Amino acid sequence: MSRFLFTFIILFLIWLGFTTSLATSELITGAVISLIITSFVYKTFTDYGMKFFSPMRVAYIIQYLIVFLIALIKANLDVARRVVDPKLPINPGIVKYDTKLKSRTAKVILANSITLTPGTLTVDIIDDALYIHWIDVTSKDPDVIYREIGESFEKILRKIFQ
Amino acid sequence: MIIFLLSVLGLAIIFALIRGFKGPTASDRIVALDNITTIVTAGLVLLGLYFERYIYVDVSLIYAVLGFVGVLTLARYMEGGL
Amino acid sequence: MTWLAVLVALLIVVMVAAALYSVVQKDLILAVIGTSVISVVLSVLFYLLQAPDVALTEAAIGVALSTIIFVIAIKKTDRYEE
Amino acid sequence: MILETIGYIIISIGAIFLFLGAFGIFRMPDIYSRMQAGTKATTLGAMGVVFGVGLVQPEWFWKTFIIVLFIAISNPISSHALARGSYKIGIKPFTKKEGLDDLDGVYEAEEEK
Repeated sequence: MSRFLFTFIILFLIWLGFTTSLATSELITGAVISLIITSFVYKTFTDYGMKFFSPMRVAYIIQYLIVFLIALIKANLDVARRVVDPKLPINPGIVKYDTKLKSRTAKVILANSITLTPGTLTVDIIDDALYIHWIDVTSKDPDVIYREIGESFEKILRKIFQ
Repeated sequence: MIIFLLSVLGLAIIFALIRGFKGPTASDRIVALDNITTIVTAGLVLLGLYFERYIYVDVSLIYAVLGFVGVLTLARYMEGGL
Repeated sequence: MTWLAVLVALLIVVMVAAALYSVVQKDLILAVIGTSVISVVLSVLFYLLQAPDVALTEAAIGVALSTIIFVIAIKKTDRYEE
Repeated sequence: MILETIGYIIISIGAIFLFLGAFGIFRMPDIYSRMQAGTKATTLGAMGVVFGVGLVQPEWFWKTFIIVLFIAISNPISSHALARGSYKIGIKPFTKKEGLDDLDGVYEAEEEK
């Protein structure tokens, strides 16, 4: 039941964003369509349900977004520097990164975040290992890889999805 | 001002198109296509600002929602799935 | 007004080039990428000629649907033309 | 007025990043590095341009916000799928030294299992 409500709320918010109007007819149509879609997909849409909206989690999500935005801007300055430099200072390679996260949703979010942060691109996820293309491989030591690439994300994600 | 920004985006699309025509493998061309779609998404919003018509933003919304489906299909084909 | 005419002319040149590319190409996946580029450019053209509703439809069908159908057809037959 | 100026500044930054992304695709030596430049720079660039337009025209803000959200979600997914597909059809990454490719042979081992 709680999963049902969660899916419905998310879908209805997306509908509001698409139409951007508060007319009664639009709201009723949106509610009906969201209900129909929800009744089909709520079992696969989420594993968590309404308890996802607890205040602690919301605070962590906001913290995550801030960390992510800072990393995104840093990533872009990094890419800009490498692209403009006439010598093209890159040393690419694919490294293995072991994640400690268990939840599937958390792994997907981690992979997407890693793709958008400095110098890294997720190539594949096999079980608990993420294979990451790193544009400037400084070390092959797993601890260094863990610290440099994803530690700041993983700490917050573990708190959100525990 | 907007026209200058649009010409910057046009230059970007031209670079991506050169990679699309040149790129040695099919993957390079798909990357170029993906980037052209994203740049067009941004450019259409900018054009909507120039003409000052709200309905024009909807086209960009369609690109943002559906633009990656084509690339995803091509990628799945290359990998042998689908 | 003049820059709009120049932009439309440039877009038509790109569209014709992409169409020729996808006709000449022997590798059909590359031809599909060519048609994708055509539909992106075509939808920008519709947009510039003040028809946002047509541009919306072209974006949805050209980018997502026709690419998927072509790729499925190639999957069922052969990738390379003789 | 202030909002408009900030909006135009953000749009300009976004346009510059979009240009750099396309330039990176043009310059980098192999497909994975190209994808790096392409994905990161174009994602922030497009987000910046669209968000800036939302600031210049405040009544468009919610729709532009939805566009930004979808760009941020969908762009990494498509590049991830593309990277995986390219590796599976056997495009090796460009490396300056030997032994920097940890994914080498992993798929074959998976097949045998």
